[in-house]
Amino acid sequence: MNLKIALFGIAKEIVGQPELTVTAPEGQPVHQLLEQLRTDYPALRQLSSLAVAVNNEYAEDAQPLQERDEIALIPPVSGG
Amino acid sequence: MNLKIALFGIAKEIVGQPELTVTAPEGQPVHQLLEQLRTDYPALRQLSSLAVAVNNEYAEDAQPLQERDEIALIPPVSGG
Amino acid sequence: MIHIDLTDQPIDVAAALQSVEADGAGAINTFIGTVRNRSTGRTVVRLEYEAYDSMALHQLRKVAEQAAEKWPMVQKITVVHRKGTLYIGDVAVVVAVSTPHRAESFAACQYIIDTLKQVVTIWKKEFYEDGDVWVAAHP
Amino acid sequence: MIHIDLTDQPIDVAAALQSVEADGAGAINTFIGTVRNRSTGRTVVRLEYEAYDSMALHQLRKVAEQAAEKWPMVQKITVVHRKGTLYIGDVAVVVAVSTPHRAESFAACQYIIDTLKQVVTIWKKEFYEDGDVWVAAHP
Repeated sequence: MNLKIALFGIAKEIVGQPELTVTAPEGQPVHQLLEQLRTDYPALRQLSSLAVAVNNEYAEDAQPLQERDEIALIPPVSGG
Repeated sequence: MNLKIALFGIAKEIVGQPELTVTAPEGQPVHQLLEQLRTDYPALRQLSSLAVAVNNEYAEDAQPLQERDEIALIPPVSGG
Repeated sequence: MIHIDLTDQPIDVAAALQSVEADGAGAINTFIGTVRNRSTGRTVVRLEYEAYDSMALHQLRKVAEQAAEKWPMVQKITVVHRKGTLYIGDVAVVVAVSTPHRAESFAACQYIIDTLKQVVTIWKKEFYEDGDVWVAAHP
Repeated sequence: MIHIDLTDQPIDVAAALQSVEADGAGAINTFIGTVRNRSTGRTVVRLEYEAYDSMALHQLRKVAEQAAEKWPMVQKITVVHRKGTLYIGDVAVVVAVSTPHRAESFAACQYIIDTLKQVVTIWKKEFYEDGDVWVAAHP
């Protein structure tokens, strides 16, 4: 399946574009997507934290991803 | 000496006037003035608290009073 | 740095907020006390605040100074208290505190309103449909 | 009861305050976050806030709902966050909470701003005279 991943803040700067499409096996868990992205973009490893959001909620490491999910990479937030 | 005592809130209502003049021996301590006022106006004994202010500061029980002092009777405050 | 006022006119909340703005202050905490329609189960029609003005102003300033001493990063403090007759929704008191970081703005503002209620010589009389009471006067 | 906004226009603080007024609310606590001229020892020229809008709005509402659940006496909550380019003194965020009694207004307002800073998908880039940094990005 193809996953579209929205990118924000420093993650968008590291990847160099606001959205990324990656090919992954059906139901791939969040932690494997993160590992793949960290391998492709080693600068992501330097961040204080890196989370994945699925449909506007923070996702657990083991959560399986679906092609229809709205997925985003969440570097350390700093609102307020 | 004569002490002029400013009255506020429920103390003013109990005494029935905004200011009271009492005659007292020179250097009378605060607690004796309070006892005298409570004797003259027993309803003052019903209050949750009753303090004396001297020159805009809360006074200790033992503090001696002078004729030139600005004295006030302070029933329980309820600002804010 | 400290601005204190006791007024029989409606309180200008926006002006109070503006008065604590500072380029070094990233955090402003504000407490606004308004007249509620209920008190100890009774329907409130109006309030009257009476003040011992000179002492109230002196004590308000002391409380603000104590806050600035306890939280030295405090930039500016404004406290404005109303007196006279107030109706439901009217603003009775505004406390505004600016600090570089947010935790101190909350702590200092709460200290000021809590201490104000204990020491500042202002008395509130609540008027209900069927009577009136000097608040806190009796146990 | 809960009003949430994320805007690229200047925040109307007075409107935010008015939005939490309620006849049963004697206490309003407000936190205003503004842009400071200094950050970690450097002179700030401007900020840029970037938001993941749909998630930020969803998470802001969740945080406000959590506060209303933890402090059931809460009457109204308004949270407005700015995005885009901000300069020194500009308002970045306003949180306003009304309650019958004051302690809950402080506690709920502080909970909202503290939690907002941990979970809401908004990112701040600080621009100095000699560079820029995504705040909190690196350890």
